[in-house]
Amino acid sequence: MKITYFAKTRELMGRDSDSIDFPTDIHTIDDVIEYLSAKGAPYDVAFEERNSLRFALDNELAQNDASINNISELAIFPPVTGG
Amino acid sequence: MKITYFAKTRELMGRDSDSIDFPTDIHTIDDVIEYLSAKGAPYDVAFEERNSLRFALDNELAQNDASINNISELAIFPPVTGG
Amino acid sequence: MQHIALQAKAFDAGEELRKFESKRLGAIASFSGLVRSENEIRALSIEHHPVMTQKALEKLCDITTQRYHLLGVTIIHRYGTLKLGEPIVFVAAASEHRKEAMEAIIYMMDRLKTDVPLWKKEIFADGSSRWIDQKQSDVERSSSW
Amino acid sequence: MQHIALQAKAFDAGEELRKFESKRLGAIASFSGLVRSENEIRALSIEHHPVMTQKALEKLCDITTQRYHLLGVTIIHRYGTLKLGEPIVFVAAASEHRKEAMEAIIYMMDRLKTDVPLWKKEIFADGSSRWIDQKQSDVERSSSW
Repeated sequence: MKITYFAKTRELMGRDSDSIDFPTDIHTIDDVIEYLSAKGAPYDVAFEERNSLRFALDNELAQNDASINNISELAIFPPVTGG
Repeated sequence: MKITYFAKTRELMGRDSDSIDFPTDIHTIDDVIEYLSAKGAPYDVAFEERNSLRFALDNELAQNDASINNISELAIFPPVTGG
Repeated sequence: MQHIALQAKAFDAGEELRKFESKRLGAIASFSGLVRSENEIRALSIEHHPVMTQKALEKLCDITTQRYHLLGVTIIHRYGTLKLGEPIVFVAAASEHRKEAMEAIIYMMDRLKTDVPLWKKEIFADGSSRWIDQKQSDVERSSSW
Repeated sequence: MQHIALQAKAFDAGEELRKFESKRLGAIASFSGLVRSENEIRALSIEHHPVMTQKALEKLCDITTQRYHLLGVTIIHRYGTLKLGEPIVFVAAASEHRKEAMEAIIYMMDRLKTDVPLWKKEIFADGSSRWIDQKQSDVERSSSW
């Protein structure tokens, strides 16, 4: 699955995106975040403030408990500040 | 005293202004309206809807019970509808 | 910056918006009122008072500036005969934050409807005309501030 | 009429206002947000999402048009690096009566702050930078609608 990062999350990650094949027991966005955070830097730092992360699955906003089944792209970013 | 008319009141009066010397027992705007209405047309028609008349004394908005003492101009007009 | 105009000629809202300038300025809100084809009218005739109208507009600008801590304010109101689609009134407010500028234009338009000596007459296709009555809803909205 | 733009280049608010045209149109309200010299910043950097941001702006236009029975709506939001005083965002709404147009621009700006994927970073004189945090007051205002 492709994972894309935006804004502060992108800067903390030091890159725009990752391409990762997840184990079969990774079902939700929460699972992804936990799995990646356990890998250490830069994930643990970029995902430290879990409540401040927002997500999109294939370009649609999604909650953290949403399933990643059949999803090709997960976007991770902080709360928006436009306008 | 000069009396000026605006908008619908001016049209009902058929003229922009009058110059009238009032008797000494005419003290307030109310007195003026009553005195002129008693003269008949066009005053009685133009001033028929008393609650819909607004006034200004020497270019300052005034209530109907305001004194016309030392005033050189009384403006009479309907409620405003700008904006 | 305060810009007040009572004029017969048309104006350009965009040009007016470009006049605001301040480093502290973060927000500009504006409102334009136009002659609308209601009641099958062909034009609108607007009458003003030669002295009181200008004074009332100035007072409204002062009050609004103080009330909303504005960095700039504009009021333009036209008089004379205006055709369908023509602008009647333009108000704009500049401030640091959006809330003040937005509330200021609502406040100015509400007050304009009741506090400024201006009178509108509808002109119809057959040449007849009718003075517009003040709306009770406008009076209530204005007195709610 | 719906006009939506997500762009790096500057825009002219006045030109955008002139695009509205309808015989029923009686009211146009607009709002411009500009880069303001807060926290001694020198510029603002705005990041967007290549797909989601445009879609979110389109959705916001649709919702606002329906909610306020608009005759026209415009949203322009810029991305990239913007200097002090430059326009960031422009929203405009056209309607028959003033209430709808005015409420529509307030609604759009409130929603923009929470519903559209855009992120602002402050750039300082020494070249350092800081991502702006979402304001709790914006979240509350947006959820109040």
